[in-house]
Amino acid sequence: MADLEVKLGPLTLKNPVLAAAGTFGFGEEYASFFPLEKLGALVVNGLTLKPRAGNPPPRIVETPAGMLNAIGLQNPGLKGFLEQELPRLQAGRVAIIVNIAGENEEEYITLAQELSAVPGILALEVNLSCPNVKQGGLQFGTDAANIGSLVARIRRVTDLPLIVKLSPNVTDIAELARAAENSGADILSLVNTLQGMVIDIAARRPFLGNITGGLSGPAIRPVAVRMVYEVYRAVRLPLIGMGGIMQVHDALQFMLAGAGAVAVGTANFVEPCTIPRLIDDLHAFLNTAGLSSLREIVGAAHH
Amino acid sequence: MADLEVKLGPLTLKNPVLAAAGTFGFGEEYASFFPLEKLGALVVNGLTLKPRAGNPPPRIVETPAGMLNAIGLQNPGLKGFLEQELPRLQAGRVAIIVNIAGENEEEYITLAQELSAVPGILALEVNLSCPNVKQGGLQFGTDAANIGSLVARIRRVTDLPLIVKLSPNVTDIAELARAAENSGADILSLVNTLQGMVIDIAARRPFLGNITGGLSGPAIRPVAVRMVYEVYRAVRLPLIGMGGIMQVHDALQFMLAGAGAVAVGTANFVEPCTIPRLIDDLHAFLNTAGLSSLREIVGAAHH
Amino acid sequence: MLFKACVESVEELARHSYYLLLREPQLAAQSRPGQFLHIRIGESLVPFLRRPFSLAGACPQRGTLEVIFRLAGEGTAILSRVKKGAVLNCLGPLGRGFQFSASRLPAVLLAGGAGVAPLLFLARALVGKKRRVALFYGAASRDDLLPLKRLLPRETAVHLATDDGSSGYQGRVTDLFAGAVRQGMQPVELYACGPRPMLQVLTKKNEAWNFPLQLSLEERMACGLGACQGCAVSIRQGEKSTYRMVCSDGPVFAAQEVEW
Amino acid sequence: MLFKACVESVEELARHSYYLLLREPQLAAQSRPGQFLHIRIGESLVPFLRRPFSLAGACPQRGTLEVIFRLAGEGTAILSRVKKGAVLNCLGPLGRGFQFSASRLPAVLLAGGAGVAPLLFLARALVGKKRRVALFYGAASRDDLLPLKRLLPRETAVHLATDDGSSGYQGRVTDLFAGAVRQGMQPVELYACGPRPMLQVLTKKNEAWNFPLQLSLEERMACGLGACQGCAVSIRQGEKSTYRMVCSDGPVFAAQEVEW
Ligand SMILES: Cc1cc2nc3c(=O)[nH]c(=O)nc-3n(C[C@H](O)[C@H](O)[C@H](O)COP(=O)(O)OP(=O)(O)OC[C@H]3O[C@@H](n4cnc5c(N)ncnc54)[C@H](O)[C@@H]3O)c2cc1C
Ligand SMILES: Cc1cc2nc3c(=O)[nH]c(=O)nc-3n(C[C@H](O)[C@H](O)[C@H](O)COP(=O)(O)OP(=O)(O)OC[C@H]3O[C@@H](n4cnc5c(N)ncnc54)[C@H](O)[C@@H]3O)c2cc1C
Ligand SMILES: Cc1cc2nc3c(=O)[nH]c(=O)nc-3n(C[C@H](O)[C@H](O)[C@H](O)COP(=O)(O)O)c2cc1C
Ligand SMILES: Cc1cc2nc3c(=O)[nH]c(=O)nc-3n(C[C@H](O)[C@H](O)[C@H](O)COP(=O)(O)O)c2cc1C
Ligand code: FES
Ligand code: FES
Repeated sequence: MADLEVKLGPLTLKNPVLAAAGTFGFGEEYASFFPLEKLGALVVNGLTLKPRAGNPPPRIVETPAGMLNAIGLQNPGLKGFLEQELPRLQAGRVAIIVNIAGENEEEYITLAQELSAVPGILALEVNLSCPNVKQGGLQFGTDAANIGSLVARIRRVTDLPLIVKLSPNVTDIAELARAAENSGADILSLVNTLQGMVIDIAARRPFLGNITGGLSGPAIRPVAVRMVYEVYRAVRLPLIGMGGIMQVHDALQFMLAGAGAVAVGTANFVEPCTIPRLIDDLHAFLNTAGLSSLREIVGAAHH
Repeated sequence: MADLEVKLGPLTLKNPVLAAAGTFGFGEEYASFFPLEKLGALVVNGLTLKPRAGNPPPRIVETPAGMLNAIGLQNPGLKGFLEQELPRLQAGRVAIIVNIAGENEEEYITLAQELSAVPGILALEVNLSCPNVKQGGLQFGTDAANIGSLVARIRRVTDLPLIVKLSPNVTDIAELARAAENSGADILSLVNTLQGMVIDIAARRPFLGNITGGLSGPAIRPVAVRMVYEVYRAVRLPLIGMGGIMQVHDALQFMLAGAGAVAVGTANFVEPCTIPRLIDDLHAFLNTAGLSSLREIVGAAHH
Repeated sequence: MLFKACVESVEELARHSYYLLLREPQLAAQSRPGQFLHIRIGESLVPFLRRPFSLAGACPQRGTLEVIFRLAGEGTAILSRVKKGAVLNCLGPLGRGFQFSASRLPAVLLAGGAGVAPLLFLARALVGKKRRVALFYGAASRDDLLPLKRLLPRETAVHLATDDGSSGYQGRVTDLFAGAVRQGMQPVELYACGPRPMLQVLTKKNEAWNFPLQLSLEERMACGLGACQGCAVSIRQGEKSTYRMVCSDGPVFAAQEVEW
Repeated sequence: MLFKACVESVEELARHSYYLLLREPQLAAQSRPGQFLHIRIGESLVPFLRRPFSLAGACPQRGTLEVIFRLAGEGTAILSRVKKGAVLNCLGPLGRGFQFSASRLPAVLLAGGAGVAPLLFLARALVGKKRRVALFYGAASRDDLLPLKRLLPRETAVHLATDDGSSGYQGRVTDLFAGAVRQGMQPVELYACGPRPMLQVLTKKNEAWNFPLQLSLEERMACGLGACQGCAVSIRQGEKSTYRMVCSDGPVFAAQEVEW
């Protein structure tokens, strides 16, 4: 059988399929569907320093071939994560990447510092792009200078592989990607959700409690693939691609565009076994195509 | 029966449903489905000074709940339009808005100037945002200073109502909207297509001849509604909203978000009678809701 | 908890209301009143997310499950057209369902519209436990009322209310019940499911009565599993409030906890 | 040209190939060989755009239309499951179809795979005009070949080719025909429909033969009407080239005009 192991800069994954941040909880809910060690990695729920209650409901709404969410980073905070969630994940031999979000730069630094001291975490993913939090999040992620200075500061406090997650709600994602690269990021992941909204006609007001939310799912896939394609041309860093992946053909689009690995988000809600099926289908694809490794197709759409 | 007439600044339309630029040709193809005078207005195909051949095929591809197009502004040029298309449209008493795109600022100015001298044109729509043309188009539309100077120059040469069409591929659409407002735009229309791409797995390269294309249809509606909502808060100009409108409820979302009128694009391809049905359904909505005019709901989601 | 359930029958029970009988023995054996199924409607990308439906019944002996749903949009429209023999991709049984207390108080079930579904399952379970059960059931009009005879154990006392008075009491089901309380109803245990305004009114009225009251809530759901944190409801915990998930912490909550 | 056509029957004709019989008298009366229908598949947003299918036949007397399609993706899969009596929302007849010249040359029709559909309609029309007609028909394998007896007038001479040799000539249909030419075929008029590489090869070979050759092309379509300018094909006009629309200027083009 062809080997699915991938190397993304300093990070080695047993296969290139990750569970995307915020869509897989801390894994517990999916553990009854398949062994979590199957995951290339589990990117755990966006973590903040202090616990966060999240946004008022309604928090989600379906849209054509997608959904909006405005969870607002509900999470148990660093301490809660380390005490309640991490030990269970480690016992299950799950490859763990922690997605972090700060309300300000200091919080990012503290999170990175403290998580670097904890054994058994594979990498950090810096969420620069959560559109559902008032302070922090989005505005960090849309300005190249901000990204540069923040990433450089985080780089100084951690030896963990550093993944920077980019927002698609920008004019020029390649510029932001270069800023992250030049400041010491090891890997870039893209995309986060597109900002959107649905209006409740009967109530004549925005449907979501938070007014706007993040659009995910197949609807955004063409935008996400385009951004991966653009960023691949702009930087030399390995990329993790995501946005609307449901099937192996979707994942292959991202890989051909330049992603060395992919993450599955919203599809987990529709079909809890999406990830193990995708891994099997990638195997089958390599065998059918007579390829020994996915490396041969990463970025191949550029040739 | 409730009255659907709307006033958008200097522009009065018999109803608030427009055919979006580039999706209705010069009307000819749809004239056998319904009388074109029914249209609130027909925004004719993006017009350039000289004829344009457009992009190499394939030019379109379906995506989940949407499509990508990379037509590349194929059009007969100003002269061709004035000689071959306009007379027929005027004979049919169609309310005509001309969508213009230049390869550089001079071309926009020339187009605006010449079209202003032609009787029977209701307004100009300046396409700042076509992502499928190498020169001009997109880059004009993503920088506030560029928009400001271009719009100001066009303003000086035309007395026609001036509609500025904004691109959604930007970090801060409100900023661009303000630039257009401050430079003399009468109306803003939004959104144009989101830049996206599809990769052909079998061929291992981008599917479209132009590599990337513009995403339209219901998939982008949540993004478009959000942008109308944001721009409504940022400027005092009337707005024309579009992006994925198929049904009356979709149109009402845009109106509640702040659009005084709406345009229907991709839906025309799926159902050629979308626009007359939408007009009827807006009538029915007003009657059922006991409203005498749509004015009462425009922007109501902000209250 | 991912099951392929076989459609035994689909049937229009009342105007816009459908009865769906599924067979999946393992699922039937595990299901309890108040729990729900999260059903994938077709394999297409529209409708995109699964659709949650309360269990209106489950029979471990026959291996069958019952769902009763009202037409609401595209998903339920497609579901109403599935054919006998079709296979539905179901997650379930999800959620915690109703709490059965040790008390022997009579049970009163209050249902608004499609909210009657989980209460039918509950009624059968309570009758099975030899509890006295009354159902107060409201709908817009006579044509919207489900044929309860078929769906309920004989032992259940039924009290009907319609908005237009075409059947039973004219007015709200909460007012019908409040009338019964005024007329000296003895302490009971309450279980309710229905539109949000109905549950709010009931909770408010119950502040005076102070009966034990469980509510089955609805919220927009993505995963149905507790992973996405999308279906939050604000829950009072002493002085503080916290968000709980309707799918995994509910859908049944004690009325006094819920913050509207 | 927007019609609600009633499904008379759907039938699997060969592996992955379906026959769809529609009734819509007005549409049938207007349809000519080489024209196509643009069919909306369901009312959902996925599949989103209409799907174009050549007319494989139209009978003004019976008011019926025939479509033959191969499973390609979600749209054709849904279409293969429509039921007798269902109503399909069709735009048509679209496009210009084949040109009938005044010549009395024998007609040779070259079909690759699903490309046979419009040629069946054409064969009947030509036979009706008392022209001699031969069909060269290639497919991957025997199981993919349509049962032509049923679909063609008796007068048509049929020559088969399969890639695996399981039926008829082993190899490409263009090679089969080239062999016939080498063996001294008299001048004929050619009409072809099939995959792009087949049409390219044929056009190339025909540079030597110089028979009149019409090609029915496919391109991704949105409107089907000529409005969106999505289905462009590059067409030679003297020294210059220009984009023409497959939907409204075609789908049939003279081979020497087409730039690949
Ligand atoms: C725990 C739970 C149990 C339910 N049990 C029943 C039942 O037994 N019978 C019944 O008729 N209905 C029940 N509902 C409501 C049912 O889920 C919706 O009517 C259904 O999802 C509508 O789908 P649609 O595609 O037809 O409508 P659409 O309005 O087109 O659906 C669009 C989106 O909104 C969601 N949605 C719409 N209405 C509701 C709602 N009331 N609650 C939650 N999400 C909604 C859909 O799931 C979908 O994601 C229940 C809801 C929940 C949360
Ligand atoms: C003028 C014309 C006539 C045709 N006649 C026939 C016919 O008689 N029989 C037949 O089997 N097929 C015919 N085709 C091809 C047929 O349209 C496609 O097989 C069909 O659209 C596939 O839809 P799908 O949803 O199953 O596949 P998908 O691949 O899922 O479709 C995705 C998108 O691609 C488009 N698409 C896919 N394949 C083609 C194609 N080959 N040409 C154009 N668009 C395509 C679809 O329309 C849709 O927009 C014709 C195409 C054209 C342009
Ligand atoms: C419910 C939900 C919660 C999310 N939470 C986070 C988060 O906490 N941090 C983050 O970086 N991305 C978060 N995301 C974004 C996803 O990780 C992913 O980037 C995005 O959804 C696109 O992928 P998809 O279309 O496969 O879902 C969230 C997405 C969803 C749908
Ligand atoms: C095929 C096609 C061609 C288009 N051409 C133009 C154009 O020439 N000028 C322009 O301003 N917008 C053009 N657009 C954008 C539409 O006018 C509209 O802004 C966009 O498609 C979103 O609306 P919709 O989702 O209803 O299609 C085009 C869109 C499509 C699909
Ligand atoms: S629906 Fe995902 S947590 Fe409840
Ligand atoms: S499909 Fe629109 S022009 Fe041909």
